[in-house]
Amino acid sequence: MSNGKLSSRTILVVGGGIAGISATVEAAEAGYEVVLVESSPTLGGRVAQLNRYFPKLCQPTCGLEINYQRIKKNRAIKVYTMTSVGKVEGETGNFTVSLNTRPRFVKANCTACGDCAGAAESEIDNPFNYGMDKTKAAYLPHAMAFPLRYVIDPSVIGSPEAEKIKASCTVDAVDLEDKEGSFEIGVGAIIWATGWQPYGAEKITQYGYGEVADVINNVEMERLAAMNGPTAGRIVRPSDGKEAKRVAFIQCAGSRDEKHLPYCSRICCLGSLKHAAYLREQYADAEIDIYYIDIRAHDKLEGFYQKLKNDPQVNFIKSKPGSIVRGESGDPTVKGENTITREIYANSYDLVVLATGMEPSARGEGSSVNLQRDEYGFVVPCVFEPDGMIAAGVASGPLDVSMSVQSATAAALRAIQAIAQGEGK
Amino acid sequence: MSKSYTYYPGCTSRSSSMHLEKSLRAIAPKLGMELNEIEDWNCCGTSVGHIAEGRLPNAALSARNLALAKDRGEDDVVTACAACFIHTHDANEQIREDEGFKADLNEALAEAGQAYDGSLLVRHVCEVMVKDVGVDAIKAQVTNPLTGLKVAGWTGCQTVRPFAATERGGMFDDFDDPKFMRDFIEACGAEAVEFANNTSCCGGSVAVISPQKSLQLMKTILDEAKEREADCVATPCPLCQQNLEMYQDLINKEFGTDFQIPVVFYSQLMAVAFGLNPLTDAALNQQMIPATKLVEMGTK
Amino acid sequence: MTAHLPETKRKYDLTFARWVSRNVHGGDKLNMCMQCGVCSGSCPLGEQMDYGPRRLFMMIRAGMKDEVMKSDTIWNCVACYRSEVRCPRGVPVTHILDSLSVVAVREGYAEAKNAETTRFAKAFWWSAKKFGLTDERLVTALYYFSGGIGEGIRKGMANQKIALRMIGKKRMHVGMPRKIKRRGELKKILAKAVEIENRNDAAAGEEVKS
Amino acid sequence: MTDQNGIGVYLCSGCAIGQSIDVDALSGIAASEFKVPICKTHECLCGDEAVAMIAEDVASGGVEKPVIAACSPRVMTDRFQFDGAQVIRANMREQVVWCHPPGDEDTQMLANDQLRMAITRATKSNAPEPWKEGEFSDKILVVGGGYVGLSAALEASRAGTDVLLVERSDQLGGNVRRWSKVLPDSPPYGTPRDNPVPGLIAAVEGDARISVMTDAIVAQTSGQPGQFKVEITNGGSTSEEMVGAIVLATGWRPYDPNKLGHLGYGASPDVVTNVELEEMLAAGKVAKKNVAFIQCAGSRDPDHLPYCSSVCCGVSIKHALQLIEADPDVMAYVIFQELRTPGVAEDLYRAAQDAGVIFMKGDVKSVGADLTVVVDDALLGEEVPLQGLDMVVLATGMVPNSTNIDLPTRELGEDEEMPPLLRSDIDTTAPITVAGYMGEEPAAVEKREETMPEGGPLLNLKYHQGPHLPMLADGFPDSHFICFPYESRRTGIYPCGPLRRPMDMGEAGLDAAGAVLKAIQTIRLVRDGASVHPRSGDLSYPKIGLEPCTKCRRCTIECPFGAIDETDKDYPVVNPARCRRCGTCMGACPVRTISFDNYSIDMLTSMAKSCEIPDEFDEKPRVLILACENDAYPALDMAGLSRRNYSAFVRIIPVNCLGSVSALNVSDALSVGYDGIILMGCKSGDNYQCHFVKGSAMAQERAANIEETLASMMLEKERVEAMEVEISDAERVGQLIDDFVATIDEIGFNPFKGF
Repeated sequence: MSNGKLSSRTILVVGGGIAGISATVEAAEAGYEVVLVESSPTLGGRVAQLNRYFPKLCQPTCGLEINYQRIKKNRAIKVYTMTSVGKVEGETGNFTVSLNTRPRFVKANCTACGDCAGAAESEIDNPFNYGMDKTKAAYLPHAMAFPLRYVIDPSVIGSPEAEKIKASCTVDAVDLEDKEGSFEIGVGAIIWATGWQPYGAEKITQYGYGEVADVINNVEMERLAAMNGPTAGRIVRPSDGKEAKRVAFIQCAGSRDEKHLPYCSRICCLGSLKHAAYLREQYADAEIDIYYIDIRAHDKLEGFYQKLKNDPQVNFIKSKPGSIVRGESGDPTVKGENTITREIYANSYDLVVLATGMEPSARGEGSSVNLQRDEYGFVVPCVFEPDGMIAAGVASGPLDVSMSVQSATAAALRAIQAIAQGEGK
Repeated sequence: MSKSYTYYPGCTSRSSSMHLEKSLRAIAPKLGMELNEIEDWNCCGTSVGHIAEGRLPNAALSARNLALAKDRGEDDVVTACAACFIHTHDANEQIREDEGFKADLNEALAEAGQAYDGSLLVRHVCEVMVKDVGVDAIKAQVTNPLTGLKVAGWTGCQTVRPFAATERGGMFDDFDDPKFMRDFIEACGAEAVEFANNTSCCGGSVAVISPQKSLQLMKTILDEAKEREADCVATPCPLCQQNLEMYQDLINKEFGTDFQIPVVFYSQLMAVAFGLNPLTDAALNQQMIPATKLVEMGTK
Repeated sequence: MTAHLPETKRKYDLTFARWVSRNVHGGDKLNMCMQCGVCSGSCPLGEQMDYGPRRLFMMIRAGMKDEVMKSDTIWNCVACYRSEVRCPRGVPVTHILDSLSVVAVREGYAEAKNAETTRFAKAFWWSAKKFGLTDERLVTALYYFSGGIGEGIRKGMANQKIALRMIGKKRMHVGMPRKIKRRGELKKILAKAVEIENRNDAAAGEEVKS
Repeated sequence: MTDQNGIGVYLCSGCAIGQSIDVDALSGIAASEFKVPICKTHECLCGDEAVAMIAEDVASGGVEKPVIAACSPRVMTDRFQFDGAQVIRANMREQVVWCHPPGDEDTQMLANDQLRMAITRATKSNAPEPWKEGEFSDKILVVGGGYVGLSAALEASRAGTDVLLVERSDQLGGNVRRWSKVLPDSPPYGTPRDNPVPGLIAAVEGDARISVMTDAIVAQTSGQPGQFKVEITNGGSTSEEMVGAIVLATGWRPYDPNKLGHLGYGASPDVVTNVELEEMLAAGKVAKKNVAFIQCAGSRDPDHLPYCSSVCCGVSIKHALQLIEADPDVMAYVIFQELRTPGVAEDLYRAAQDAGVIFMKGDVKSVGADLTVVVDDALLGEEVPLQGLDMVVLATGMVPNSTNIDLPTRELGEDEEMPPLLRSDIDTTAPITVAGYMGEEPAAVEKREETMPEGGPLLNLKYHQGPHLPMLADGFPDSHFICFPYESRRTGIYPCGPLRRPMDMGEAGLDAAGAVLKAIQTIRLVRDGASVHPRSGDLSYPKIGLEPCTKCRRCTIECPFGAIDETDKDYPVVNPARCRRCGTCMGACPVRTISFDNYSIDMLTSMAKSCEIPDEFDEKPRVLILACENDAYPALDMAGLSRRNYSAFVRIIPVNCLGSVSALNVSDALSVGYDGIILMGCKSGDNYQCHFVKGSAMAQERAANIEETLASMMLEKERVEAMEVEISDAERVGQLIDDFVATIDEIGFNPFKGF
């Protein structure tokens, strides 16, 4: 690495969510050097923000823990957080990639003791909880963050508070002079695992997200249900903290809609079923209405659907609601037509959850790179002709976790094939 | 800098919404809009006109207007009436996209020695104000800010639907929660009250045929305006203005309410805010329910 | 005018659906409806319709011609376009309902049940054709009286107060109706358009029969 | 006293450790109690300076087993990696000073014991010698020559690996071979694409790295990853091949339509299945004008297949599009319950709508011999007889070929047992429970009867657990299907494609590539003697001392991975490359004769015993927690990270898996005076979370067995508890501990204390 380059046998993985992590460990354990870059301060991506996975209702951090252990023990893996891809030059087997780093203001010798957070006074919106609560300006992204290392928010840099934070660190890990930087590496193949973002629910104006109180989206619901979320796992309404017992889920909020996301986002039906299970467990008298067009519980997930369908307190209403408004009592009210009964309804709830879909991440990584994308922005997976640019996970299409891992494992193989091809040249 | 637009006033500009026409004419120069009326324009055939003779004869009405407009040589046709806008815009788009339809209409137009190829763009005057003029330019003309006036901005449906958020409709606002009325009201220095019924329908032409079906729709709008303590309702739509103003007595009778809420056009607000005469320029003398507070603000 | 609608022998005979797809403006997009219900659920008068657009569209698929044509749904559309702009599949709901009403009139389904709207339409068209402009006073009066003298007086009385106030505010024109200048031109254009419309209809009718 | 050679103790006083506890006292323990030759203290042990110091001690040869008394072993792992050294960590931060009051006597006692346990661990732990005996093969065996098998073979070849492809029929191509069009997996997503299989067959046949055997079945599979011995029967003769790993791509078969009489199958020749239509389309034009497709024919039906077959909606749409393309006058009806075109396949649905296909939501009531289909039309709200049809297509689902349908089940040998099948992963009748503990425990639900799979085994595994792959009740091979979908319970054998779960071709192609990656990876790891996931890279493996062995077979039976065979003298013999290092065998052995170089029953017991047990007059109970290192141990760390205080009377030992904990560990601990014992693991049961499949279940079973032991020792059964926690249970884990300690307080002290 003296010339700043890694060997052409190195694989670059862009994005440290479940797909990127999986691609990384799978390729590394197959004997290849892997550089994993993630633009945020911690690995884990969207799944780290999930409370539980469907259909087993187990915790994502369990699988992440295993993968982190695999990374920690494997010297063939290098992880760069707060790093994103700038320019890519070269060809299969021999790419030169410039990587841009953002300042973390905390050095690698951070022991995660938390003294800096103790010294910090100002608070920022907590990105881990989608801004539903606050965190200190010197913070650990979350308890299962990897690397387990603090971050200082740029907003305090240059203030006396920053100096106070620096002074609190007994191992001199705070670096207030930390700057943006960039460096180059040479790699043989690149796996793009840049993931997704929740579709902006405020764009579906008739559903009142951001306007009508207690209308939230599905990723926020996930945080509300999480023990390490803003409410310590109590599912309550954001407006007044009241227990959310009568709850509506609106499927296809954005998905399957030519004005928003024309494709089906695949995960939202199961996501709402999972949320219904959270509620049913938390409140014995919870009443849940799920408004849907088609319940898309494919393959084995069907069993989970049947389980909820058998629950008399979970109602499935085949209807795409027309609008969500503030009702007379102040509760969110869902209006529409029940397509089976032809009844025009206006139902009030404690909480309405929009099952918003996934769209390919707009972080712009790889935007300078000529990746073949479909009309929705997903990177088209290459089959049998490894070109050294490989998509994994939701970057390649709307997939659930299991399919993302499947896609990432396949991507690891494609990267190996690309390297083999490069070596054959 | 003034820009010249081909202007289609529509039938109601001569009758029920004469006050829209008057106030618009008064503010247009201040906003740099030169409105040049299509010579010898005819009715656009909106609403239920197609039922009588069919789609093609109905569209022929618009086609004649557009052919006459085309002769003026400008690219855009601007109208202030929501119904005229939808109808003419729609006919125009169909002529542009449907070759057979275009040929049929031109065959009819040829009877009067006219022709039209679909090349104009039909625009709503509010879109022009948002996109070409800009809210800042409106604000810049305000000499008499309507401070303290609480206005319920009610966009109605047709001004933003179905075209506002389309490429050809100018992408100027949202279908369900448009903001431009709020912007206009605030530009005039008035307070735009929260108004959830922003795009609620008044019942449109169904109100004429069977008012009973529409009264409840209108009452909902008035209820909210009253709840929000609005001094008046402001709208861009002639039919909305007329229905809501005209049927208030009937609503009061039907539901035992006591609404006396003035319903004005955004252009009337602007005229007053621009320091023009509230009665003649803003044509507030033509309100059936007097907009007393607004008139007073203009006479100070 | 000849009856063009194809005979449907049984449920889900697609001839009617296909006829609608070809002959109703916007009907070609009806295929794309996925029965989500957002249209009926968004309609301001949804509760007052017998079927609502969604179910009406399903009935078109199911070939239920008579039920569709006699439905009051097509007459209760207030043209607010809310369903149309919310439709996730871009089905032009308002346009389709509009066009279906034209068909209903032409095919003789509408007169009896929905005379109100057709009468109003006819009054309206009379003014447009005659003067080139809509004269609100005359159109309203003609509409009121089209249901007979008695009904005309009843409706006229009910609205007299409003009319007088409008006149008082100079918002209703009295006296000789306003006219466009080149009425002859317009008349020729419209006559030709009617002729073409009938020609096209006949062709469509042939197509169905063949 | 055991051997202290090579042990060096390094104490960190940073991160508030120095302020909370007396580090010098720890130093004293290392020197006086354990006579450790090297003991150093540093205020930041993970800093460059201290790391260099340790590295130097290691490099000089004096220290082989550095004991790092600092933060949790889960952090700073890379900092404390020293070549040639076995690093032992004592968790002083997360599990001592961050969750117990500073300067407290009990905190100090805990810290002291934490160090004692770590040094004891070091004395009982040896550097593992990896197992690398014999010849290894790099070749991959692909079983099944359909789309997935062909794809897998080509994928492997392109990665530079030799492949043996075995197909049971006389030609390659599988189900898809004769089809005309297939579902699209790349843009445009709304247009069926040409069948890629003929091209794949040609590519495989022309690939020098791939050898193909048709008409061949796997008669027996023995050995282990890297060294599988596979007997292949081909036309009466049997040959033996050595392969490194196996990719199973035996695919699917259509659900038997003869069971679909209620949907008219058999009543008319014009009621056909989607597979039959597929062949008709491939053969030429299908002269049918009015065609109805009945979805979920057999799928999503508790009387037939409980699952959704995933592809049938797409396939019917594809068929309708093909029919309409050939003849625009075709009227096609798709009768569905839930239309499932997930992801970008929504484009296909829209394409079909655009082409005029009619979609009807509703249940099919009957299909008559005259092809009248009566539909309870949900959207019209009435029963509709769909008449005038000239063909009805049943969209039948996929049944996994997880068994070899051509073969009768092999006769079990005298000493072979029926393969234990896992229960259903999802029991649709069970009440809803998220974690099973937050609300009331759900009532027990009777499970579906466990049955032997139909047909013969695919690989004829010569494993103690039987010739079949473990299967779930729905007939699909077991997999840890969310996080680690390729993890089957037969190491080195990777089922993929529709065999694993119903999937379309695009997904199946990816699945083939994924399985090949896992195969390549396994081959590489086992060559080095290293474990595969989840303890990737672990070089230790179970060693069995045969002298004390009583041939009880518990180790062979209980191994979740079938890693232990038996010799002809009934002694257990480990296949290290099959082993995943959970230690279940070690926990199962009643005579403690199974151990790893660096992990043993003796080690766990010695660690427990190394703690100071105060006598009852001190009124300080002691509770031993044996905690699963993957979920329970991190949860305890998280409690520390959030500064959640809990009782300082507990002593925590991380274990590879609760399956490795023996009943003997429990009785040993009780006999030295522990007042209570917690076996802390992860979720068991249908939605098991254990990455070794059944660690928690084993622990519960063993804890139940221990009740007898407790009774014989005249001890209360409450003293031993198996608990399930999840990794994010930071708050709850503290509560569980405090409650348990309170219970022990009530019961009173262990009468054996000081015995």
